[in-house]
Amino acid sequence: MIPAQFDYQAPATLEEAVSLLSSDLDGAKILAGGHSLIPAMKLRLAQPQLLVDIARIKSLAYIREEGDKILIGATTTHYQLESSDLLKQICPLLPECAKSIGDVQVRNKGTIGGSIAHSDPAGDWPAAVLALGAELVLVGPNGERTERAEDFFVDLLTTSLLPGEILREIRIQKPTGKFGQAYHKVPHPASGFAVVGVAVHLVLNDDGSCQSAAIGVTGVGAKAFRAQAVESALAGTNLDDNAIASAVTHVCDGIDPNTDLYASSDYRCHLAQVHARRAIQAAKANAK
Amino acid sequence: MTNNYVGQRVKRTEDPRLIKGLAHYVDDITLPGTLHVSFVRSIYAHAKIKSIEIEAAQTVPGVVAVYTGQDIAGKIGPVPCASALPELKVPDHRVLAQDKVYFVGHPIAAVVATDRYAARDAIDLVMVDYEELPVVTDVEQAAAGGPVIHESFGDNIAYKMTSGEGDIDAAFAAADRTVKQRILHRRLAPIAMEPRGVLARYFPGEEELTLWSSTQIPHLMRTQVALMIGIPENKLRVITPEVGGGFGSKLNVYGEEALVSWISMQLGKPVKWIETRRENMQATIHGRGQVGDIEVAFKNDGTLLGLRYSVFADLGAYHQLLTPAIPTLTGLMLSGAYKIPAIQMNITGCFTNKMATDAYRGAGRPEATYVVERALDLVAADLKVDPTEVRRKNFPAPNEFPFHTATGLDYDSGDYEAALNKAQEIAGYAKLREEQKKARDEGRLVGIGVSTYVEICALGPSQAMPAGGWESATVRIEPTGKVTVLTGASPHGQGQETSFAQIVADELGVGINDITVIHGDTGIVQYGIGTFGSRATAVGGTAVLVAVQKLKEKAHKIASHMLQSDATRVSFEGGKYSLQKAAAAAATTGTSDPVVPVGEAPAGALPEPQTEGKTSLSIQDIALAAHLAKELPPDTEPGLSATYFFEPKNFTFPFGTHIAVVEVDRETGDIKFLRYVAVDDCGRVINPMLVDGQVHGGIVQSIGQALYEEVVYDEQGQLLTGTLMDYAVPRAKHIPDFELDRTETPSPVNPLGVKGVGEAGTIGATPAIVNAVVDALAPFGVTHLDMPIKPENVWRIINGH
Amino acid sequence: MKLEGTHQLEAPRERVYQSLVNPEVLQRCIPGCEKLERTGENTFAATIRAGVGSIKGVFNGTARLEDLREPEHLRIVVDGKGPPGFLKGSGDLDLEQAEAGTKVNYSGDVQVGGTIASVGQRMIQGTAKMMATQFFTCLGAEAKTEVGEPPPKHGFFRTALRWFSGWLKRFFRTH
Amino acid sequence: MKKAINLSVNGVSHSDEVEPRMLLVHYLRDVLDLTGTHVGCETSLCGACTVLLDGQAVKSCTVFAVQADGAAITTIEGLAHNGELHPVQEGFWEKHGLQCGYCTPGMIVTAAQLLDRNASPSREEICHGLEGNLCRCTGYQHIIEAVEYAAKKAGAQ
Repeated sequence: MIPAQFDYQAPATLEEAVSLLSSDLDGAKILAGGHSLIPAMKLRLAQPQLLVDIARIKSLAYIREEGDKILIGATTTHYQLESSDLLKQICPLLPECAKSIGDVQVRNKGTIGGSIAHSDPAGDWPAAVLALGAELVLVGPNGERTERAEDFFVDLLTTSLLPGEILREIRIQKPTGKFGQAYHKVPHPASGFAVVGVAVHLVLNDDGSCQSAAIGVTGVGAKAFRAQAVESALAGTNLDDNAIASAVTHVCDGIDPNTDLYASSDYRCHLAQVHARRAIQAAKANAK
Repeated sequence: MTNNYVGQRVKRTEDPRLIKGLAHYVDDITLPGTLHVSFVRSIYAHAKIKSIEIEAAQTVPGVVAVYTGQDIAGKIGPVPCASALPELKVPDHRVLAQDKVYFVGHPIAAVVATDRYAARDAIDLVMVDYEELPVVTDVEQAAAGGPVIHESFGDNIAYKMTSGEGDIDAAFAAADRTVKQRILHRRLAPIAMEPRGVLARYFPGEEELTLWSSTQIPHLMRTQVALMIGIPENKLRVITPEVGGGFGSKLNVYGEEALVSWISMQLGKPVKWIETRRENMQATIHGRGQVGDIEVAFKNDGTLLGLRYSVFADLGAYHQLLTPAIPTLTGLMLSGAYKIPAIQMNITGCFTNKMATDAYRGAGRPEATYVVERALDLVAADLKVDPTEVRRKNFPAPNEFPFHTATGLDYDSGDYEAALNKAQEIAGYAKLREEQKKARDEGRLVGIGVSTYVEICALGPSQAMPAGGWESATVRIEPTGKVTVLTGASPHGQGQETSFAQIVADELGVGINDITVIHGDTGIVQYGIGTFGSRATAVGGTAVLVAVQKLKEKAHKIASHMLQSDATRVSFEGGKYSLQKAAAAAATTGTSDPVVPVGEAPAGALPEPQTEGKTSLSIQDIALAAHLAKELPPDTEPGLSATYFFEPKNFTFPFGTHIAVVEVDRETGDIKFLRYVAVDDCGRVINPMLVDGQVHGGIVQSIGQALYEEVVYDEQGQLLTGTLMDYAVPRAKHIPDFELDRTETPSPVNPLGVKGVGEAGTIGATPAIVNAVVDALAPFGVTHLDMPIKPENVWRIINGH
Repeated sequence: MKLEGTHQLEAPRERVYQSLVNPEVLQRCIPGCEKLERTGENTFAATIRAGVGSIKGVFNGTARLEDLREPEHLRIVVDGKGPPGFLKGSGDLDLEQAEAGTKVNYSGDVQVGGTIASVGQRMIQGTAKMMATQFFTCLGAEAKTEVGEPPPKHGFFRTALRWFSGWLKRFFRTH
Repeated sequence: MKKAINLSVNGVSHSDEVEPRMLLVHYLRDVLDLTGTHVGCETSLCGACTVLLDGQAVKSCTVFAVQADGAAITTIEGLAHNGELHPVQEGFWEKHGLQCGYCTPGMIVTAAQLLDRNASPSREEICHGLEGNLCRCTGYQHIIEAVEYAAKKAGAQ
């Protein structure tokens, strides 16, 4: 219940935060909403020496349109995303995913950047940002770089963030044309984490056939991943029930599914197939 | 007696402080200079302690002391077990591990510091060197001769017991048919939302110790802790402030309570320990933990002939207060709601390298009801009849009560069929069955589960209890007319501050807000037994009722004297003693308002009661007169107070019918409630709102047990469900909209006619839910599923894995 | 918890075997190994800072090599304890000559206790798998190095293995 | 190592020096003696410690006091106004939404925010909104009815 001692800094700017983080590459951690880090600290499984609180950098919390992009600041809370009228209009997958995270208290405090940077294998955001082909803007001592979400999630709790780097922004190509989205999740009855979570972004041709599909899956493997075999199996089909049912059989291709007390690997994979199918059907139904 | 309050939905008097956040639980009490304790606990399930290094911990700023098993050896007595069973093996379990640890969470050292942060820091620096020993976690392996946990016993079998009446072998020999099923009752964690907590303050001058503890049994705790630490019982005061739920987990005396008290005596300072949730999962008792075979012998027409249940009880590594007794309660209730001529229960109680099991809401009876109600469904399936039919066939009729069972009990009163009929009516049972058939034709998996339970409450006659089965009450009217009720029952959320006040208010004809119910303080309340076993109202409430009636007898005498009348000509109504009409006509009328109206207390001396020319006197007038003692009848003691210790002659036996309707998702195995109907009969109802609350809460704990909850240890005795991240307690989204109703069959056992309802939900609901899921999966040939029924298990069945 | 797997290493079996019994290589390749000192012929005292992401803890304990049958088999037995609990396990490694190098089949049993066992349920297996992968990836790189060459820099740690912060620190200091 | 914080709790300003690791719930309870906010787990799952931080329900066991520097906190003790119960408090009393009372402060604070955001929630919305709060006594039914009562009551005002 009680964390080990640490020092705390709340820089006013991102530059300051980067420099504080670089001052102790081993011991410093970024604190945003704290809803992944603080529980681990209370169990003393994480004992950082220094917390750099970026939640006070006001310019890091935003949701806005810029050109053909949607820009989301890293410290934007789940609730801000859940309740964003703009997003409900232009990219409803984000609010839908946000709504399924934890509980209202967690959503009020937890941030999208924190969740993505933590890369929990059962976190919800990784599935959504993968399905949306997001780009992640990372700031470090040597400046800024951009990483595709697909390259960002490396392994269990492991990302491509380099020491000293901070996730600053999530950039999403504004969906255009006829598209449909959905996020389906099986929450763990105790923790609320995704036993399986499937985020779907479909782009349809005028005739309703599938132009492209992007599917992010969380909870199943060591990290969230794109179900590419499903995506390619869907592309070009008319998205009828058979096409979807046959495509989703590939959802675990190349994945060694997790096992825990709640779900064995084969059941988990089965759930991923069922919920992938349901999410694709929902996305199709949502398409406009 | 007028019924202004009893039977009404009276809002709780305890609520204002609770909803404003102004109530005090143990951790809300802070005394100046309070020291905080943090425990070093074993990370091994079975190991010898080779050495403990405490030096580094002692250097942490703020650390005052570190105690290990050596420091308390010979100074604090063993953790008590109150269960007296023949030839029971009782391990010598000390408050800190002596030379070895035998479960994960076993306390090894206590660090005392000036604040909780320092205490927590220091425990990381206590280095324990262990030598691992072989571990046994499976109860059947433990029985069969796995590694021996307590060497001096030679094996892991704590006791064996056989109980029941009737010729069981003859019953099976005479049967047309039999069914048999192996049934698991997994371990559950009670999870009171407030973990345990203790604050102890020793007064060296007075040689007195005050112990604030979150417990269900303040007086029993005082007796036991006094014995453990060697303080005279009357120098130890146990105060139970608000208790944030117990469910049996606080019906116990734990090592921490004695140790923290002892530390306070050593250091002469207030000492506090508040359990963390992880400690609560590891080292607060678990419930259930049985595996056994149920066998039923019956005739082709469904008549039950005999029932045998042979069970291995997983007691854990040592005994807490009632550990070995819990499975024996299972044996008591194996007759369920049915006439079964022969019953046999065989228990093998075994030690395992896990935390002790003990009373968790229902305490042994849910296991009984579950196996009986599952067995009745197996019988119905075997005979291919509706599950309600075989139940109806075997109910004792209302005129057969008191009904003697082959488990040796005498059920007090009941009309089991009435409850079943009512529940079926509310549920629209026949129509439900039709809808189910239609759903099945459409490929949907809908199941209907019925449970017609009986439970044993109001524990109980002292003959049947290890430490007294009575309850005490004092009712006192203060000089200002306020009514004080002292009860030995120590409610913790059940609402007896309100329901006891309802009883007293009606008896005395006063407003409920003029009554204060005091409980949970051994310095104020005469000895009491506590709140558990659905006993507080049936036993404690009866004590209150009889005490107030005794008080009224005395008041009547005083009133008659003051009204200068023969007692037979004075009657009591609406809070007033009045001369009966004929007598009253002869006298002039006077005011009979309370002497000291609420909120208008006069400064200075109390007013003298004015009786001159009055034809009636309020109970408050009498109280004041009794206090001033100037106008009392001869040989009357001053004061207006009465105490009663109620010893029930029997248990009470509430019953009811629960019907669950579920639908199973064919693809994922998810289980969804479509309906939930419960008709409970808990005898006479004091406050229907409180009764509904008890039933709701009980059913939801059943939903937890049936579908989600399970304490899991791995083969090495590591607790895998160590937090609420992995141990799933039901949330609001997991529950159906409950449809409750009641029948009301008063109990003849107590004058209130109440039976008890604290555990009904956890007892009646679990089999209804499981029966419903089994019914939903009947098309797959399923006749039994063990709890918790997780979606994966269902999916495997549907998919033939 | 059972752990099983196969890793394909691009190095001759003999070299893989030699790397496996070389404490310097082991120290570099055991994820989070900060210290590995020989205390007997085939026993070592080890300090391992194990974990993933921000979740980590220090374990002190021993490592032992057993059942050495060069070049085809050995068993590694580890036992460590620290504030987050304990971990112990043993793994049998079978080395097979394969076309492109060596195929290592491993099969072991890992036990964890204490906090990590009671709160880490959903991640323990993933962590173990990840650490095994990391170990064998490193071992492959080590075994490929010619005798006399400096040890490989494990540049891929920048991404795949950056969670091993003690290692990272050294990495960044030496570059 | 201690940090200075300034914050307002239930309308009262406080300035203190705290260790960075001090949890907000411990600051409220141990420093300010506002013990209505409870601790029921250590993994941010039970919601007993819920308070409003700048109007938003948060679990005060998963917020460091230093993070609340400059914030306005409302705890259960600050929910009633001028001695008048908040409609949710009233609902819990009327509908028997509590038994042992331990989860109640967190439950009430969460429900208060729920009604702030959605004046007339459906049963499903109430259950979703209370997902972060565990109660082991009531079985939730009366809690849901309490929130419905409060919604109706607040709507009528």
